[in-house]
Amino acid sequence: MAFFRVEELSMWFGGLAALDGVGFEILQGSIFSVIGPNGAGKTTLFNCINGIYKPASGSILLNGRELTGQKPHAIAKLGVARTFQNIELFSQMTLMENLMLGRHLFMKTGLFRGGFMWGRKSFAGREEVLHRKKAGELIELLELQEYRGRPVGALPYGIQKRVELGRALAMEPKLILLDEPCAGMNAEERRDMIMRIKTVKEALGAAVFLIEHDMAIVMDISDQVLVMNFGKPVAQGTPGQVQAHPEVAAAYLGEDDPDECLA
Amino acid sequence: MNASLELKDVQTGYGLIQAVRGASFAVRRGSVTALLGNNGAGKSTLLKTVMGLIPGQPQKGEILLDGERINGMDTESIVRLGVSYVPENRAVFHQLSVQDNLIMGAHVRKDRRALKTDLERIYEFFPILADRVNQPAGTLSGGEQQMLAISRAMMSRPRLLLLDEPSLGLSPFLVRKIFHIIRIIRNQGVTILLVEQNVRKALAIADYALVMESGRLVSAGPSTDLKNDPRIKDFYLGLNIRETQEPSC
Amino acid sequence: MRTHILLASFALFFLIACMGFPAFAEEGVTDTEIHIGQWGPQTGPAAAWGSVARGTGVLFEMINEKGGIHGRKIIYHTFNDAYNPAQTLAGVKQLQESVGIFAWVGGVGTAPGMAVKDYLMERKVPWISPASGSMHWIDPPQKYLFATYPLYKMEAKALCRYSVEILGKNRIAIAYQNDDYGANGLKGAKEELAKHGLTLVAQVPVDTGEGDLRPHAAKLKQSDADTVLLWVAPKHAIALLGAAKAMKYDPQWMSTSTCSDYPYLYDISKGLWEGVITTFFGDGPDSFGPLMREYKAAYDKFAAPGERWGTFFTAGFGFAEPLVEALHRCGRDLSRERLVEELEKLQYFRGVMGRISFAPFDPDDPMCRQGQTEVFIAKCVEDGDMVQLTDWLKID
Amino acid sequence: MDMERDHYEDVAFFTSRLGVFWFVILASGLLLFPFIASNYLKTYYIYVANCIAVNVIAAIGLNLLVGCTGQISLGHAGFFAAGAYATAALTGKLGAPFLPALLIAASLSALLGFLLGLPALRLEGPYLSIATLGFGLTITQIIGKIQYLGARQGLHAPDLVIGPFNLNSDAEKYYLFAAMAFAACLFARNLMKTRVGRAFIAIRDSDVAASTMGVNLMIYKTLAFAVSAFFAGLAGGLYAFVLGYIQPDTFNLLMSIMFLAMIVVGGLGSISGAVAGAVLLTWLDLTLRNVLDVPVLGDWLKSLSQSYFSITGVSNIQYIVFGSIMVLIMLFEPLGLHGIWLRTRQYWKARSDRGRRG
Amino acid sequence: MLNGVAAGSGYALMGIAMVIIYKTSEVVNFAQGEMALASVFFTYLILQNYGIPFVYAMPLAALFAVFVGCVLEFAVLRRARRQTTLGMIIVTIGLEMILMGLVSWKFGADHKVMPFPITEFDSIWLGGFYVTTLEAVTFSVVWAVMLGLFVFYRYTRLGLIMKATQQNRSAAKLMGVRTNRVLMFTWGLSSLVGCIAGLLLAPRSMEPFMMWDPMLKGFAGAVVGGMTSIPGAVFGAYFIGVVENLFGRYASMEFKSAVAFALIVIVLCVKPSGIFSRHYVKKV
Repeated sequence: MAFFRVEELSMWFGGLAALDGVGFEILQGSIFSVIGPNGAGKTTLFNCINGIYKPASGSILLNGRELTGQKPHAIAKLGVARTFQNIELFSQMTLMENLMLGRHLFMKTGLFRGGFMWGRKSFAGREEVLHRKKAGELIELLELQEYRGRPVGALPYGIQKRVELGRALAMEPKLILLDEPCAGMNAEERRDMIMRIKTVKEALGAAVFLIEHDMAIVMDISDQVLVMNFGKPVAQGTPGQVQAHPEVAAAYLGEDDPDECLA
Repeated sequence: MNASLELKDVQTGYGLIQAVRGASFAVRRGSVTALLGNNGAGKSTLLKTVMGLIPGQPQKGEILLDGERINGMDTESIVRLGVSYVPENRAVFHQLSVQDNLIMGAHVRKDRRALKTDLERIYEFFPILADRVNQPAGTLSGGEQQMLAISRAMMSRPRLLLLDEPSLGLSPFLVRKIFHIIRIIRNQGVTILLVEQNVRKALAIADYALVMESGRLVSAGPSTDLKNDPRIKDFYLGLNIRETQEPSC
Repeated sequence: MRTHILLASFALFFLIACMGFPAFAEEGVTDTEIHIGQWGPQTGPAAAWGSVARGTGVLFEMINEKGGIHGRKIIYHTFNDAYNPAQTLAGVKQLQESVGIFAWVGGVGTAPGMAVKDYLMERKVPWISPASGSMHWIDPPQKYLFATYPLYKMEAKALCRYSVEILGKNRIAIAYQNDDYGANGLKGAKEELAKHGLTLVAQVPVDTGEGDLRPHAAKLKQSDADTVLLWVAPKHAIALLGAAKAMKYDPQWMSTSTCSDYPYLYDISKGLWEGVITTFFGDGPDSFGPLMREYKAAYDKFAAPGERWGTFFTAGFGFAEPLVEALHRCGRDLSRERLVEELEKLQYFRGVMGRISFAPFDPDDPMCRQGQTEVFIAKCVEDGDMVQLTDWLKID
Repeated sequence: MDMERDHYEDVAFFTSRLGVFWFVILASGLLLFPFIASNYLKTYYIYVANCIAVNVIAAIGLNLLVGCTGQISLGHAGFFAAGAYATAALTGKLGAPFLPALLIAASLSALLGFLLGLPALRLEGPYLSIATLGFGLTITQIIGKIQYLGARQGLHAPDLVIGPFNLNSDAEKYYLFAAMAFAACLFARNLMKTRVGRAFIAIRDSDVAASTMGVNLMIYKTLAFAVSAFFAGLAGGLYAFVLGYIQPDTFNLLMSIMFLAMIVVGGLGSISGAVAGAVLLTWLDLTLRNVLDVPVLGDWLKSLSQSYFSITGVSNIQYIVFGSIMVLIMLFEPLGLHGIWLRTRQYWKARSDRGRRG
Repeated sequence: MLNGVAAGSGYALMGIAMVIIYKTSEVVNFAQGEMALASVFFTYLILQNYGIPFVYAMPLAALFAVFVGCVLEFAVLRRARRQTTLGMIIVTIGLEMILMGLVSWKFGADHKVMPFPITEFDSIWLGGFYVTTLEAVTFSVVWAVMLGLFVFYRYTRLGLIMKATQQNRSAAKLMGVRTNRVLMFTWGLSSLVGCIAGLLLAPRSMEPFMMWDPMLKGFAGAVVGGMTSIPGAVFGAYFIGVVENLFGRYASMEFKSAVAFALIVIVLCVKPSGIFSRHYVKKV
């Protein structure tokens, strides 16, 4: 069942088409990857989905609800979480606090109940404990226990990536957008990360929407792959179908060029 | 000494990312060397490290330009030694006219008189730029900006030219044109280090090729050798080892 | 844990060890010393008035050189409050409580003074001559607060009366600073003119932080006033004069004692001040009274290099005169109650200021604590010299 | 181990017995301060403590906005003034009881903060700074025009009466002010440990990420302004009673700058830093009045002034000192006193660890 | 109206000075006024105490102004370059206090008279208004400075380099431009413009606080103009001068100063980054 649909999505940056008629569907609980060379519009696509950019035309539907035109926080409330290409963690907060922001939507403590938190029996105290427990479970799932109370800004890169994943998961999303979760990692770290993505996906039952450059990974774990170039969809299908698609090779390796060969 | 640029076990960290984990290679004088690899493999970081654009880097290793150590020098001084760099985003001065951009390119040169002839040569070469001499560079199309960036880099008459993904985001027609230009520059005797994603084009033009993965050099050699290496294609398309069709030529 | 307890007990021990039991006779007086205090802005936009406090200091040095008052030297404490009431109160409390000030003198500014008034009055600390002509000092009258600075209101009345009765002007306008100073001037001018059946033809408020006074000048010109009262700070006064001059508008300018430093104003207005009529609350610095000459000698001897001999500086002498006189009259037997008694007995005391008289304390009569009620009017002539136009005028 | 972890300890006030111990020491020190001051020091210090308490509240409030949420305000003296005037007018002119008046005044300030927060949503950097600066300048102008509030002549605050108690002396006021400042610290600390505070910091660290976490930027940014203004209003209300007399010119741009300097010197984003900064700068501000009275330095400055500068302007050294502190802190320790404290603690920890191992 | 233009001229120069710095380094320079103050008092010093003739004093003042700007950039701003916007504001406010303190320490709080050959008292009748020589000179200086800067940026090599550095500092580095020196020079240039403003304001009133008002209004004008455009800053400054004067004349003199700032809040609500700047989408 396609619970997430993008239809004819287009967006321009000063006359340059960043997205041009992109459309696809994501099935519940599946892993969907989008690949393409630099500047193909993948991150722009993410930004449109979670409301940071406003697309020029087209629609984005989550369970039949229109996402375009909504503010990011409203889209988050509908169950879309994401990570960023260049880690956007709240660097001066501890790991736990970062995850607690993921729980922001589920909490009710406001200004007064928070400011006048009086002991563990108070509303704020109870709520804090409850959600910290939930976040604690995630910490365990991601094996981050030893960094629990440390400010994330000073953690190693790979750990930060994992924290960001955890933060997105803390939102209990229906759809999770992962923008290059393995960027800048070595092969071992990548494998590790992919394993975790798989586990949490299965544990939480969310659909994963992935941007990744490591083809081996993409082809390995994706259910569906979308290839983009110049903001346009080039091909879509299972990893096998995509690999066989001639235009994909052209997008990546450059097209064959007779006069080049003569040189 | 035949190497224009030589790197010895260069390591660069970028904030928290260890982007280059030890690269050693040499770029031969007068050659075109292509640096290939996936996104995030560390190619651009490597170029930036050479240019001294990342403060405090490289952490380790040596960068030699014609045998002289240049690591730790600031970008301006490296440029003054005759290295030009065209960054990925082209970095043209958007509000300056095309001509002013080119004049800026010749900033380090002392011979102001030859400037004029150089400008003329460039316009001869790129009639498109000649048509837009007084137009702000920001209004040029992507391909034109790339041409401008490359010709601006040429204005300083460099001995070494570093090109970071010149074909990025360009249509096939423009890509072909850009590579044509690179070839001409090479023929003028300029050493070129080229970072490229367009593997076939890059291999077609390069004398030597290097492949990076996760911050390490994984293979190096004459480009003709690499061209026939099936692993390259697998690498890019995530294929398992499988029979691949060779390019038709 | 153990180290912490150790540390804490050390701290406690230290506190106990610091105990001491100071004893007081009459606060601020010993056999050889009298402690007198004053505040004044030495920094910030009001710093130009800081010379008052320095002037008082020179007077005290002069007195001390002569052997002090009945064998006691005056120990003078001043501090910079930057015209910030919070700092004024802080400094006054600090000196009062650490040094023990016998009496306070002068003190520039209404707002700083208001912040400390209640504190000093509660403690029954005499305060003589706040350096501003506000009604706040005498209304309601306070037993220990003796004001000498003529009320701004009075000065306005004197000027208005002079211009209507002597100069025969009838189109009078005022440019006033929108604070206590300006408001009092405005009030006085209105009251006086009403007596003559006149009204102000223009009232132009000037903000204290204003930098550009051309529109104000234009407004005055528009009203076609033949006399303009300047109830503003010196810098605004000269700015207005300049702007008006540029507009070829040339009424009779009149101003307050605040702007009576003729040589200075003549200088910074580049001569425009010539012809301006102002009130004076004391002899001009360059008058030839014997007392003033004595002060000048003290200035030459004690003042810091770079100090300017001007009206505010001499006002610092003048404000302290009644205090010094009363101290002399007290003799060796000095207490605050004695001081107040002696001050109340002052009748037509004349130093370099106008004549000063106080009366026994009467809660219903504000004027019992307004020492000086007279001013004279003078005109600035060439080179900033002064020509006295009237004798001392007593204004009610 | 983590299974048994009681997550409350993350937000609990005391995490160890040591904390309780030091808290008791601190609290009893604060409680005993007036006795100590009046018997062994000078009662003047109680007044200083009151000034500090006021500034602590204002600094904490400003820190919530600037340090935690990352917005700039150069107009906090405006909120401060609004609180001071509203409290003084409500108690003095309308005879309202003190505490409700204070709360109403602070809420009024908060409302102003909310209103200023609305345009501030779309502004950043220099634009926000000039807008807040303009607000601060405008509000005192407006107050100076209102006859009911004493206009430029200023306004008297009545006696401070709470129920049956008439808090006349500084020592009596001290208990109220210190309690208020303490409550303000506690409130701010709790706030920062819970949901709203986390959202503030998230906005500062990465507003894009915060919004994708479901943080409504509009609500939280204006909320930060309102909370911050509330604190400033509260502090202003107390300030009116510290002085007993308020006047519009007191609440000038310099005051806003001083608040800003306090949190910068103390450490942006840290509550203890704001407290430390407020204490240090208030004290310096009150002490540097007479720089020439400082023992050795004073004489040296005097001779320096005589030969190169002017003795009449020597008091301006306090500007130079303040300016230098601000510049040096930003250059060498952007985290301020808080940063220095963290560094020392780390150093000692490392040392004692090494000692234990060695 | 004309009064507003006259007042706006002073603001305009300060606005230009602030824009020059902001454009290049994104620093809001709260010390601008006091940098000018220092130059003005330096001029006073050499004119008054050392008796240097006016013609020689002016170039010396200009040199001093450039020197002050360069020194501040080199000694402080360069070291603080990684700061946040707030940090930079704090640094420049700190510098402002230091400079103000130094000037007041040296010269005291009294007003001074700048021996200036142009008087503010002579005026010419101009269609219903008097315009003083000083106002006329100031007005023309604003245009001369604007024109000068235009020519400088448009036709000189250094101007080109500065423009390039403003637009893209790292690209300029790649051209071999010593951007640090360019930045230093930018501060010098800005200080020079500020110094001109100060010298033209000094005949009317010269004391340590003389630059506060023009600096804030100039800053406000620059913000209205978008903070990055020199003509914008000039326009903004005149706009503020005219508005506050019209308001003072026809509505209330008491709120004359406040109205300028109230207006800015409104302008910024409508156009968050000023009238003359283009709004661009921030990239994630």
